[in-house]
Amino acid sequence: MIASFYSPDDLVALWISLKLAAVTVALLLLLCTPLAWWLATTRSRLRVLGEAMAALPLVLPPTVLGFYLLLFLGPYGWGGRLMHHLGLQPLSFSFGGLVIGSMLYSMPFVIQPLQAAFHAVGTRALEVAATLRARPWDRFFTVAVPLARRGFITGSVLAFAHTLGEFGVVLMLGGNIPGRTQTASIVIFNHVEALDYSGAQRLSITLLVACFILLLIVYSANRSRAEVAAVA
Amino acid sequence: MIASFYSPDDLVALWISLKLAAVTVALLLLLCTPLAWWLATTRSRLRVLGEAMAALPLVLPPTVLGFYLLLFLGPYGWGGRLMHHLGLQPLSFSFGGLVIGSMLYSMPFVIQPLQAAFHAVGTRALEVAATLRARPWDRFFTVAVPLARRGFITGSVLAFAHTLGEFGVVLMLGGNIPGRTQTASIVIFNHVEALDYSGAQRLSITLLVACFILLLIVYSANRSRAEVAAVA
Amino acid sequence: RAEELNVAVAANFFATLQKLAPKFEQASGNKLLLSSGSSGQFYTQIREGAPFDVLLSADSDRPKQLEAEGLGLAGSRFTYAIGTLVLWSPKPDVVDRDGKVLRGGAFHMIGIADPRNAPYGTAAQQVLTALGLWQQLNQDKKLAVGENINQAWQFAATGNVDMAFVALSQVSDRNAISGSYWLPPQALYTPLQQDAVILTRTSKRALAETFLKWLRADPQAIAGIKAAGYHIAE
Amino acid sequence: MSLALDIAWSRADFLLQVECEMPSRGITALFGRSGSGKTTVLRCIAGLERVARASVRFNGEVWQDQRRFLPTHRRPLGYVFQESSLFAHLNVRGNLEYGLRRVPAAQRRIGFDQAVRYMGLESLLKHRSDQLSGGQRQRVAIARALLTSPQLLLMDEPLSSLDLASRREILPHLERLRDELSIPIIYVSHEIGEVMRIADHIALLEAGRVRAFGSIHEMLTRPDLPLAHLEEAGSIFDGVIAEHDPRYHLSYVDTAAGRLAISLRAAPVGQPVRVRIDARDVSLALEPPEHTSITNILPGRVMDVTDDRDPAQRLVRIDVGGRPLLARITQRSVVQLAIAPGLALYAQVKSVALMD
Amino acid sequence: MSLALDIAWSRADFLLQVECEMPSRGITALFGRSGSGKTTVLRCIAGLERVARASVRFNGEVWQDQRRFLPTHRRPLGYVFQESSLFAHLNVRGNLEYGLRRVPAAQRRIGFDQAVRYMGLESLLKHRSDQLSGGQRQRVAIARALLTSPQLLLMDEPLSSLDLASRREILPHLERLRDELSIPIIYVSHEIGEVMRIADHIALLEAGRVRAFGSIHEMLTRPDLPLAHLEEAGSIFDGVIAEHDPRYHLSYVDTAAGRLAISLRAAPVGQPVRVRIDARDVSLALEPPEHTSITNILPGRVMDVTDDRDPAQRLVRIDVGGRPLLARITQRSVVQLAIAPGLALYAQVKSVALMD
Ligand SMILES: Nc1ncnc2c1ncn2[C@@H]1O[C@H](COP(=O)(O)OP(=O)(O)OP(=O)(O)O)[C@@H](O)[C@H]1O
Ligand SMILES: Nc1ncnc2c1ncn2[C@@H]1O[C@H](COP(=O)(O)OP(=O)(O)OP(=O)(O)O)[C@@H](O)[C@H]1O
Ligand SMILES: [Mg+2]
Ligand SMILES: [Mg+2]
Repeated sequence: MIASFYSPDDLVALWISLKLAAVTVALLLLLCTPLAWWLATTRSRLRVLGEAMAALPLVLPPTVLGFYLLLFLGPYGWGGRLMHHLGLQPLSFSFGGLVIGSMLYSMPFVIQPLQAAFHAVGTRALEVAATLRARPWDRFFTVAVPLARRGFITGSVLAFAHTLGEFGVVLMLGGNIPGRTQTASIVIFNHVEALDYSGAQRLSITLLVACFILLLIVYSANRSRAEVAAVA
Repeated sequence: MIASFYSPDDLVALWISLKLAAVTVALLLLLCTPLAWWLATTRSRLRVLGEAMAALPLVLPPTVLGFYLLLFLGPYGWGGRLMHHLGLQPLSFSFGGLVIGSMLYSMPFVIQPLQAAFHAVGTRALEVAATLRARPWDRFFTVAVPLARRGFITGSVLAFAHTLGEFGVVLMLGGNIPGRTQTASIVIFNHVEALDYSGAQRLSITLLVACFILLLIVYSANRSRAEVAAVA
Repeated sequence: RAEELNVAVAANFFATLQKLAPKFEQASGNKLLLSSGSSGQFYTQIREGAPFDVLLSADSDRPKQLEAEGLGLAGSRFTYAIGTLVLWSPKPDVVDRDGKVLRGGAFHMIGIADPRNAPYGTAAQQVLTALGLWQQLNQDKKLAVGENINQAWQFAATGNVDMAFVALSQVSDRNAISGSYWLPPQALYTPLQQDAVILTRTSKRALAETFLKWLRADPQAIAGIKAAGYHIAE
Repeated sequence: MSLALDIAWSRADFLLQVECEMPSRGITALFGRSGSGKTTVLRCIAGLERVARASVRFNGEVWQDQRRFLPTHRRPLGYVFQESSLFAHLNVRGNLEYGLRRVPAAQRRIGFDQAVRYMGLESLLKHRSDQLSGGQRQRVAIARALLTSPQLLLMDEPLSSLDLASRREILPHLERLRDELSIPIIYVSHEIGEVMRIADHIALLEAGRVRAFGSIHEMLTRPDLPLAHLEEAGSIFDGVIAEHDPRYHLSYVDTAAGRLAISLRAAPVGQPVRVRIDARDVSLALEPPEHTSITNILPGRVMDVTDDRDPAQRLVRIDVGGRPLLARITQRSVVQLAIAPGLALYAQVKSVALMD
Repeated sequence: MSLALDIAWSRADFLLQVECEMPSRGITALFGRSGSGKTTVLRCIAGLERVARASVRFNGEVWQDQRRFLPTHRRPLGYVFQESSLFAHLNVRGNLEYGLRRVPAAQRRIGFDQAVRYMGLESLLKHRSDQLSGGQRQRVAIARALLTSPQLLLMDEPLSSLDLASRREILPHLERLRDELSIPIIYVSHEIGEVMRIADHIALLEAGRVRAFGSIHEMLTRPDLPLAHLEEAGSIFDGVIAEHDPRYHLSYVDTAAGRLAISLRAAPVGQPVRVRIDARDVSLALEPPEHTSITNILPGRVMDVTDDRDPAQRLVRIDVGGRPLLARITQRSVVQLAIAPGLALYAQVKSVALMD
């Protein structure tokens, strides 16, 4: 039934999109958590610089961002030459490249909510944890992270959805190669370009419904626990 | 000097971009503040639905979103017919249309941080305000909003930057009309497509630097005041 | 063993090639992986090492340039289709058969593709310039510019513009055209030659050559291209 | 003129059932153990909890009943929260002015400078709330509540984070509020000394119920209530200033129990005052003592002798001029002096505290 | 064995200058007015403030000096914060276990059930922290700190939000910690009664400086310090249980001042104990009183007579068996009885309190 409703290309592209979004969100959380923590807690003057930088990837149109990334990761760019020295394939036109592009493009949506959430945790709860013998890492994971849960959810949701819908960077950097770098959003775009509106609609609605259900699950899970302040 | 460095089209497009971003952010703040407040404070089961919906505009590729908007705002769509009944010009290919498209596209980036910030304000501060005779609106503006300041900043920054870089929706819905709907991001894209890399770079760097300075100002202003909890 | 051929195809030819591809795949036993995009984007990507074997461009300039830079295989380039420009409206009686409607000015907006990036946009500009209307329409902001010819078509199909310069291939279905249209004289614009070229970095040169030969000479292919509203170079 | 409460509310494993009519003048202490529901009662009065089965009437006005619910901001009350509750986005001045500005100038009965002076906040006006010590924060919160010129003041352990000296400075101001502006105060406290000093009535809360309610005279001496068995138990007498003795810095108060000496007060002769005599400050003698440093010696007759919580002690109620005086003495003394109801004896009062 | 502090820190308009060596046994009270710097001192000891010019040594170990800074989590201390400080994302059990789990089992000296019992938390283990009353929260915070089996316990007004009965239940447990586990405690309090009951030493803080530091005996009777002038001022005597009198529920304690009667205690004869005599409970007589309910009568000789804060009162120090006894009597009595240094008289002690 599924096979008759979706073309094989559609299914492959959906799978690639989901994989891309999941990998991107996971890596972004890994990367942005320490950055956001630093931004939220530092008193250094560099903080303002860091905060401003963190929003910059948004300012460029995605295709242009993709273009510069292509130059960078291509065989003549620094990134590409580095990969070459390491004996690796260049990342352009590969899934890895898509991940890098999506990460760069969605980074602000993870950093900013995380930073705000960490900021709201404040210092008192961490001081309490310190007096209870928790080492810095320990208190980060057992106090700061759980109390900043909403920030993690907001950031993950925004980045996940944004990566699913992302198109410019992926098209430019990935080259729209079926089965490898062709994501669902590109396929939808292709359907529209080919004036195949029913195909576009089918896939759009699939994405929307799938995402909606996913978000419902995430938010329902979050609903059950509601706390307000870090220490009470 | 400026005139020799930038073409007149470049300057006009930059101006339109800034205007679009500013108007979009302003309207989004107006629209999303009550929505986010409702999401943050309601105990209704509808909340989860609302939260999930708020992230959905991100899932579709921008050009596809633009296409559906074009359908909606065109003479055969509901929006277009409504405008016609009201005796107004259709919104497609107008600045107004761009604003609608950008708002839809950037809405999640305003709602989510605002909701998180309102949630963090908690109930105690508002209870205190109520015992000090503040009516609901009054305490919303004098307590909830100032305490959620970081959420407003995060949301505005994300939406502003995202609108500047936005390209798919704007191109589709605006028709790339110089002086009216041609934004800087479209011009940059055109430069890249036309292989005019120096032109693209000139404008990209302009956008980046301008935005960077703007963000520096915003964050520096924010830096001077640092508070943690809603009530202390 | 079946091989896969990576074909970068201009967006306006994507739908046509999608229909032809199964026929080639059946005939040769190999698979075509079609990537659609704009010609400018492909040019950039190929310079940056994109893993395409064949490029079916929407113009002839980019393939020529690639050939000159040694990225396109010398001698492999040929014109696989010639496009026809049409001024089209989905409604009947909007566009007359002589294009007088353009001079009348009794319209809200016209859609075109971006002249700087899209060959059909360039052609539309040439037609309008020849008619002496280009400057005026621009000044009056009556031109809605799409990124490519598909967007121009969408502008018109959704009724947001009264008419649009599009490709004949987009509006003709088995030589029948719905709505009203005007075919500007071929003399008013440079022919819309769409060239194909094999890329030097391909590792499947034989298959690429087979595919291009099929596209050029196979009766089924030629019929399909023509049916989509293109001419074939004589 | 009263605050009538009728609340029935069960929340998780806590059941609140309060039916009580408190006079809307003077200070009513809500006294009870940790977790007995004191804060919850205050929140219900303030309208911060939406309890379905609750009615709250203040001076005949319905604040809340089955059909009506006057929202918090329209109840003319001031609330000092148990935890610190300063707005983090405002400095001390901003916090103080927040309530003040929302009260029409015509209704203001206490001025900014006056409140700042009462609470000793002059040097702190520009501080942010995280730059204050715990006690300073609480003083700001009290001043802020006062500045709304409330008709009813709800205070949840307002002084528990303050040292004795600060308390001593603040308490007279609260008493002045009660007397001069006649603002009734519901005062949650677990410190009986504070309660005795300022309260006129006591509501004794136990596990969500009002165990007893009454005037402080009655509540303090009822042997069936735990109050009479507290270490700080005592009795209260009303009287008038009779004479001043500047030489010894003493004033004399005439009460039904006789003439009592207290520390010199700057109050005119004839002014009504109230004094407190702690049960532990009273010793008993069978003959009029002489050559003793004890100033106040009251002849009386034993009313009853009851057990105290400490088995070594007895509570003796003595009728002095028709009023009960509580004395806490050892069981041994009771036996040795053969103290029994009806016995005439002398109560020696070590110290008498004026409660203005 | 000591906690040596040397801190110089100026923050905004507050200057902290503390140089003090506190014994690392028993309970040291940090006593001072609101805003005097008590919390700040605790935070420095705990390493929560990074003060450049500070040195903190505990039992010879350097926690902090010019070159070194042992972070908070490596200082073996427990901290009970002044404000409520429960983790909002954990329930009561989770809060309690947080510290417990981070202490190696071998180092644990107090068990989960034990701490829960001490603080009366049995029925609250599943509550979230916003479902607790103010006092309940504070009890959880104390239990949580105890469960880290600290070598030094810092408590910032731990009992100020608790009613007397809860306090009475908790204080013995703190004393047991001090005695059985010999955990030293730095105890911030503004309640002198609490301090007298449990403290062994007092550090008197005034505007960021240590005005005086010493054993509680010395500090309480020094007429130059404000402590002797507090309403609750008194003196302390060490002695041994001499005899029990179950008939009257009394025990007798032999002290340097003579034999004193206290409420019956379940302690063996010969056990050393400490008793407290409040200055206000002492009255003076020139002849041995008879037929009085006062049980403890001590002959002595006047050492000095000083002014009290209240001009109607005098503080009289009396040498009873070589120890100072503080009595607070009216100026009039001083004149009438002609009390002057050297005069022999009888101190009548209304009540003597045993301190654990
Ligand atoms: N949100 C809540 N949900 C469930 N139970 C609660 C909640 N808040 C308080 N309680 C319970 O209600 C009871 C009364 O709490 P309340 O705060 O009124 O006590 P209190 O008398 O003010 O005590 P304290 O002197 O310690 O502040 C307590 O047993 C507490 O555990
Ligand atoms: N972050 C800060 N910045 C500047 N000054 C501060 C800060 N925190 C506290 N202070 C000031 O330092 C002084 C000492 O504060 P601290 O909290 O140590 O007092 P405390 O003795 O604990 O008082 P309390 O009994 O009221 O809690 C106070 O005058 C306070 O105003
Ligand atoms: Mg309470
Ligand atoms: Mg403090």
